[in-house]
Amino acid sequence: MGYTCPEHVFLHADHISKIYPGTKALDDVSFDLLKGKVNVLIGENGAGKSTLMKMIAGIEHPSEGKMYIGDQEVSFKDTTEARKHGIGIIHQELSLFPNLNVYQNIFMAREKTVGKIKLDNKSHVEATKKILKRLEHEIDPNTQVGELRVGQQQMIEIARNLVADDLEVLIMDEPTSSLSQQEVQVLFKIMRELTAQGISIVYISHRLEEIMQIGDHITILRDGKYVSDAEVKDIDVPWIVHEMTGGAKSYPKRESKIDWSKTEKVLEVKDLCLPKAGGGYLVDHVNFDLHKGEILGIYGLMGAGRSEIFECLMGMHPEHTGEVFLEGEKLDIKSISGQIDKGFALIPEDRQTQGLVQTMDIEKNCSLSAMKRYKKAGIFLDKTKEGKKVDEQIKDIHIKVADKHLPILSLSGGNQQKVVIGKGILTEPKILLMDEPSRGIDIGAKTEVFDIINQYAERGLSIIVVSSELQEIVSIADRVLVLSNGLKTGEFSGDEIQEDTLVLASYKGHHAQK
Amino acid sequence: AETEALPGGGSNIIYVITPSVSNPAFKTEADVATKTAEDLGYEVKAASHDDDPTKQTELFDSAIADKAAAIICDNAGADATIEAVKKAREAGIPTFLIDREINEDGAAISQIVANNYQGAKAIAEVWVEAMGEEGKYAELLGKESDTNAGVRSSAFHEVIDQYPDLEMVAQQTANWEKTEAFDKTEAILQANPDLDGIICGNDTMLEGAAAACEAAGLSIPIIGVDGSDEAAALIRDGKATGTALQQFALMAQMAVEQADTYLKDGSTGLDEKQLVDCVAITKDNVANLKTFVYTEDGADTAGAETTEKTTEEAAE
Amino acid sequence: MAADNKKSNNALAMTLLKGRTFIVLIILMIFFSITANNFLTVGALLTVAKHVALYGILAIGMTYVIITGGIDLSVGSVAGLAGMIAGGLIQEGLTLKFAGVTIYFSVPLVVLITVLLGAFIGALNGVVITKFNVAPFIATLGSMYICRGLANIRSNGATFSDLAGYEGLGNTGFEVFGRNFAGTMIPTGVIILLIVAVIAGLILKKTPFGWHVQAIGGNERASKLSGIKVDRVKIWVYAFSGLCSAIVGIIATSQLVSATPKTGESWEMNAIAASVLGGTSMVGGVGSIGGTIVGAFVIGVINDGMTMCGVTEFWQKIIRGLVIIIAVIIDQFQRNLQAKMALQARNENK
Amino acid sequence: MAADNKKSNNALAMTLLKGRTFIVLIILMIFFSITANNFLTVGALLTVAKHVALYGILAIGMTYVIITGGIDLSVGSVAGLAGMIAGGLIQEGLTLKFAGVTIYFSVPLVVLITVLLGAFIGALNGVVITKFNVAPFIATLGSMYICRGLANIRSNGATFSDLAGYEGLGNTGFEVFGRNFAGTMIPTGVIILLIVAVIAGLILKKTPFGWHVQAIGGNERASKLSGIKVDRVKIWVYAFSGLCSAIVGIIATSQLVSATPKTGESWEMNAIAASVLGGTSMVGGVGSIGGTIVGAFVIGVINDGMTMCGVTEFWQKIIRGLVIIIAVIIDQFQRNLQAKMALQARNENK
Ligand SMILES: Nc1ncnc2c1ncn2[C@@H]1O[C@H](COP(=O)(O)OP(=O)(O)OP(=O)(O)O)[C@@H](O)[C@H]1O
Ligand SMILES: Nc1ncnc2c1ncn2[C@@H]1O[C@H](COP(=O)(O)OP(=O)(O)OP(=O)(O)O)[C@@H](O)[C@H]1O
Ligand SMILES: O[C@@H]1[C@H](O)[C@H](O)CO[C@H]1O
Ligand SMILES: [Mg+2]
Ligand SMILES: [Mg+2]
Repeated sequence: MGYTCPEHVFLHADHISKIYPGTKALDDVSFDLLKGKVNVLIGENGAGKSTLMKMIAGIEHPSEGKMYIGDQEVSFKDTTEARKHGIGIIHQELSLFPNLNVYQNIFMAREKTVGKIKLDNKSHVEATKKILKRLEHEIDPNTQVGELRVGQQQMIEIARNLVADDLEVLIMDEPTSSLSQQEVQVLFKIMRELTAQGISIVYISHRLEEIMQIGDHITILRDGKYVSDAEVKDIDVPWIVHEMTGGAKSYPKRESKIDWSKTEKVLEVKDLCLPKAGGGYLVDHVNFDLHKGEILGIYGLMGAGRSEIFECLMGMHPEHTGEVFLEGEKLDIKSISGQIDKGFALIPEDRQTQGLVQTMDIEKNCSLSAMKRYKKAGIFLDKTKEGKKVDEQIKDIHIKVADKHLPILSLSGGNQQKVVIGKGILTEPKILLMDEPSRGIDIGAKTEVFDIINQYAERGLSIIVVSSELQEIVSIADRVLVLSNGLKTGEFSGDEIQEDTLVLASYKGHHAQK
Repeated sequence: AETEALPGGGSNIIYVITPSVSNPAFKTEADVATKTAEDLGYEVKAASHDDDPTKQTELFDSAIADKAAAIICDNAGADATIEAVKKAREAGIPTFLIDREINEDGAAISQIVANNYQGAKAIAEVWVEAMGEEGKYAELLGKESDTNAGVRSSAFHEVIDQYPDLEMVAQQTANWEKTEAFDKTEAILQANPDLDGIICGNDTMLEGAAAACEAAGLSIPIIGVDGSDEAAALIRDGKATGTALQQFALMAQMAVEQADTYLKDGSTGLDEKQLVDCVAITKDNVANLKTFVYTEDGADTAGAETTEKTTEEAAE
Repeated sequence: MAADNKKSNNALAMTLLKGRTFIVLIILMIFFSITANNFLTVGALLTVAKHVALYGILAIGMTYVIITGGIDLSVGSVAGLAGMIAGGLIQEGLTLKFAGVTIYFSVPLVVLITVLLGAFIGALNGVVITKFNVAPFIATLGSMYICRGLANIRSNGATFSDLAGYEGLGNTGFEVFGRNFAGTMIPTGVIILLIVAVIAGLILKKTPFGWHVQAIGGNERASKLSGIKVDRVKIWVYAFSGLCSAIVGIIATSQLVSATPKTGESWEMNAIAASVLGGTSMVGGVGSIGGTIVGAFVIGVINDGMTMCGVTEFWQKIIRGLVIIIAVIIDQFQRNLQAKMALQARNENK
Repeated sequence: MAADNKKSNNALAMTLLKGRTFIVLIILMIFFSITANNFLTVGALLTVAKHVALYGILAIGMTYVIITGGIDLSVGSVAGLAGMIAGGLIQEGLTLKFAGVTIYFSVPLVVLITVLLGAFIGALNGVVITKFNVAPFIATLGSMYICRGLANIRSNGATFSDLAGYEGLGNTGFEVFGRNFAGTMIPTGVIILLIVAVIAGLILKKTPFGWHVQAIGGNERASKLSGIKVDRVKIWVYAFSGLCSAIVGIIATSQLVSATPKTGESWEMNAIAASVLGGTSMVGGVGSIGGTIVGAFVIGVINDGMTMCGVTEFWQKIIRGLVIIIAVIIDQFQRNLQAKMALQARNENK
């Protein structure tokens, strides 16, 4: 009682707090979910956005506070109960069943049955076809989901929520992180349709340009607390950044006045090809080079083949063709460990699944790649040397650790990322390959990571950075390579590096192929 | 034998089904049965049930499906075998049991069993003497499901319990297994460092117990039952006191011969239950023992030991 | 042209690979019908089927468990315990000490009690696994020991013999489960196998519950987020495995018309092998009842066929080991090929 | 204040939980020293140690395997096969038919050949698992059958007895591995256990190889990307497990001074149980040799203690099952607490 719901609010979260062991993820946050609007939720990593949405979707339960739909207090035991109120959620991490087919995924846990028991697959298939058509992704409903591209999978994830006929609220937690530009536009079109039908949307994204395009109302969280909210039409990007960070933060443009043509060429890649199973190329005759101390950016859309270039260089695809020269010498690329020995290091794209060993402590995560260099008596690990090297590295890249023997998961995301970078640098590489080094970390940590990149470049390390974020790549790189559909569609340096030219180039590959 | 004689399944195959041949007794049994049958012109299929009654039933099923002429079996359980034998009977296949009996009369054609009672008593007497009629001892029992285990144990005690100064301080099942007997004996020796003797239900357990005693530097009277070459070697070396020879070779041979007679004549002309006497083996006569065959002064007299009794008599 | 050719080659290879266990089965049958005289007779095949029934039924429960990403090592022991419970109830009835009475149940009741008990033990496994977060391997290893111990303690290691029941007590007829089905040549066990298989197969592919089972094995976290009651589904699955085990215990005991505590020792491995031969993936999410039945038949044909052509138990072991490993290696090839073909299809659609 | 208190409470709970297996061991020892005569004597404890040596050594290899996220069901069979190989070499030598000669090896050579063969079989397991992508459970289940079959075929099921060797052939002395160490009361098996444990423990925690083993279990993909040769490390680990199994086969055979093909049947489960009791996590990445040894002692004390106080093997089974399950449940509590404390630390760092 005591709460009267205004007409334009569908759901009201009232003074919500959420305490995890050792963390206050949400601290006394109130939130109005506006009816028929795109409600944008913004904040740095760990600000509590997902946590707040999990309360509303019935995945987590508030430690304190209440929720109201209309004037009625509600509390959801699980997702099923939230769904009864018409609340659906697209999770931040893909949550699909790779072993099952498209229509099974879409109707999982909301099956249609005949006689309560028997599945009605006929209507499953029909409804699936309809919804996929609407999403402009006409995938055969019988395809196994594990065989789809990430972008297609994301579409399935979205479709799952659209089949509910009683949808009232759709929560979208970073739905575009793996969609291409066109796909994002389709999604936006559908969002407009939904809001027109009176359905309310919560939209979470770190891509600020998108928010300006699609959002109606914006709410900003910081450190689990409410900061401010506004109508999108009244604000601009700098304002958002300011509110998010609590101060003005942005990354400065890298300025270096080196004449790269005069510096030593460290790496040369000629006609690099990686054939696709069943024809075509993932990497299509790509040529580029890299100079000492240079930062080369690679820009492209999801699935352009950027990671594959790194994978080829790291020896993960011995079947690739083309030639790679390191300091003038032709390489015979066979294995990852071989490439590390030759002076390559990779900072992989996904920290949790590819970067860290969660069962080991900070020190060991940091020294893992270089460990075999720290030996005494032939086989034993030289702990003193290891400790010294790790300490140096921690200091060098400002990893905030109380004790390097704590579990790696006791670090915040940004510091975990720095450990992964430290691990690469400890192998004393000549060339550092960084795949989305700032993915999933907040602006503060991002700035620090870019500082590290700059510093090491100054010291003569040659770096290739893959990023999907235009601003980032524009400000960090001396030269930018654009890939599209496996083809190199542009190379820019100095003042040519402009957001619009990059975007333009990133679509070219699709036209080049028939 | 009032019922009509079983004709056999129609083929010329004899199935020889035994426990795992990792016990040399069963190996001898299987080998002799196979050899005898082949000499008589039969085709032989030998299989092991590993003391699993279900597996044994499956082997009987296979024999039936294979239209076996007869089945020779050292079985996997006095109760759990009855149904399988009956089923073979329904299919017209006669079964000849050796070594272990079943708790049913009239199902099998012959049950050729060692006179466990007599043998165990005989060797127990030897052991009591070696013990000097006094001291603490332990007993290792065979498988619960095997009648032999019970008969031997009660025969042992019938003799031993007459001597009040013989005190049993531990009794454990070792399932006819060597390794188990070894581990259990070692543990028992620890609990009872002053142990004076061990009685075992068979020779594989005797081997395990003797190995444990030897490892502990102990030389005490140990007896078993079976008469394996391994036990014989231990007796010869003074590491074991004695064993009761069960004439496995003879029993296997008898079973096959009776099967042959039965298939030809419609009757064995003998009682179903036949007891083959055991021979107490000690250091004195161990030289006459080889692969479960006991020969006196080189002459094969083993067959002469056979007596035929009914179980009722034996159980007295 | 060349591409087309390659594609249809792939498709042929695919068909062959998908039916690989079935093909192996056929080859084995042909092989044994040549090497063993009486193998290809109705009687012999029904015998094989009868033997297959035992671990086939275990394997059905196991398939469900493995699909959820688990494993159930306790099935053999639960079968053994179930046999002892059923045997004990028939022979000794249930003695209520405090009331000073002994109750004898009719055979259908005995079966019901036993089967429910099996399901209950399975459910306990499920609870330990889901609520206490114990790895399935360990939880069921533990209950494997416990159930085997209990089976022995029930009779102090002895056998309950002659389970014919007593007319006067109204509990005769227990042996029907081990015999042929009334008036036919078909063993009752085979009929039970068929019934269990059909029901389990339908549930797995045609009901929401079955979907949920597959979903959990595919992605447990996503299942939870989709609103599937993961713990509850798993507990049901382990209960079903326990139920299957109890059924097997009853059939095995009925075949012997006596209950021994040894029944079912190491059968879990046969059940797992049958499942895996039938294409169930150890990582979960993938498997079918039909496949499992074919897998069980492969093992059954190997066992009985080899016995009938006089191969020793030792060689049987070796061949079984080889068949298992090779089958799974082929499985891997199939999955790779399948993925490759899917990619191809995708590219053509582009 | 309150927070501090809670924290030190947590720390205390943590210490108790970490030492849980050890605490269980102490409790068991106290229990048996009361219920069983002479249990707490040097002799009895050395006997326990001697029995523990066998599955302790198996469990050391198993611990490595489980840490990489795998499992090795073949250890018992490999031990059995190794025993038969060693026994056969001593008793019958190696007959080269084509050359018409029979070679007899000295005992050290016999041991060397056997141990290398064990390692080779293990390596084969590793190859099937890594190169053919077969689940460890299935690959080693297959080789479990194959090795058991081979062990039996080596002697056609029979036992190689009296492995004392022949003076004339220069192959006497095989029984030393089963006896006490020259001039001491300490069984040689225990000394071998200690040596293997110390070496394995050092390698696991003090060498890059050991850390690579742990990393693979923690996150295989990340390990690969960090330049660890995952396949090669795994093959070594399975080879090590095979080597441990062969050592156990030799000791067991030497103890009995005879080799039987049954040796090692179902020992794999004891080895797994010991590992898990010692805190090795079935999902990989976590485990220690010290813990495993304590775990092996818990099982050993349960077995021998119960025998010494006259408890039947049936109750031993039940208690073993309960101990395994409960130990792992406590394990979960510990891990949760640990995770909680890590999060707490993360927050304080903020
Ligand atoms: N299950 C959990 N246990 C403990 N702490 C948690 C848990 N889930 C989230 N947290 C913590 O709660 C805080 C808020 O997390 P949340 O996922 O809501 O952030 P977010 O704003 O969605 O960030 P991102 O942009 O990275 O998705 C973080 O500090 C996080 O570490
Ligand atoms: N393992 C795989 N099997 C088949 N196709 C794959 C595989 N991995 C990637 N692809 C496909 O290869 C293409 C290039 O993918 P890649 O991950 O290299 O893109 P990217 O430019 O690195 O994008 P991202 O921003 O996601 O890292 C895409 O079409 C993708 O679907
Ligand atoms: O009679 C036999 C032998 O004694 C054997 O050693 C074990 O099984 C018994 O039935
Ligand atoms: Mg989030
Ligand atoms: Mg990528």
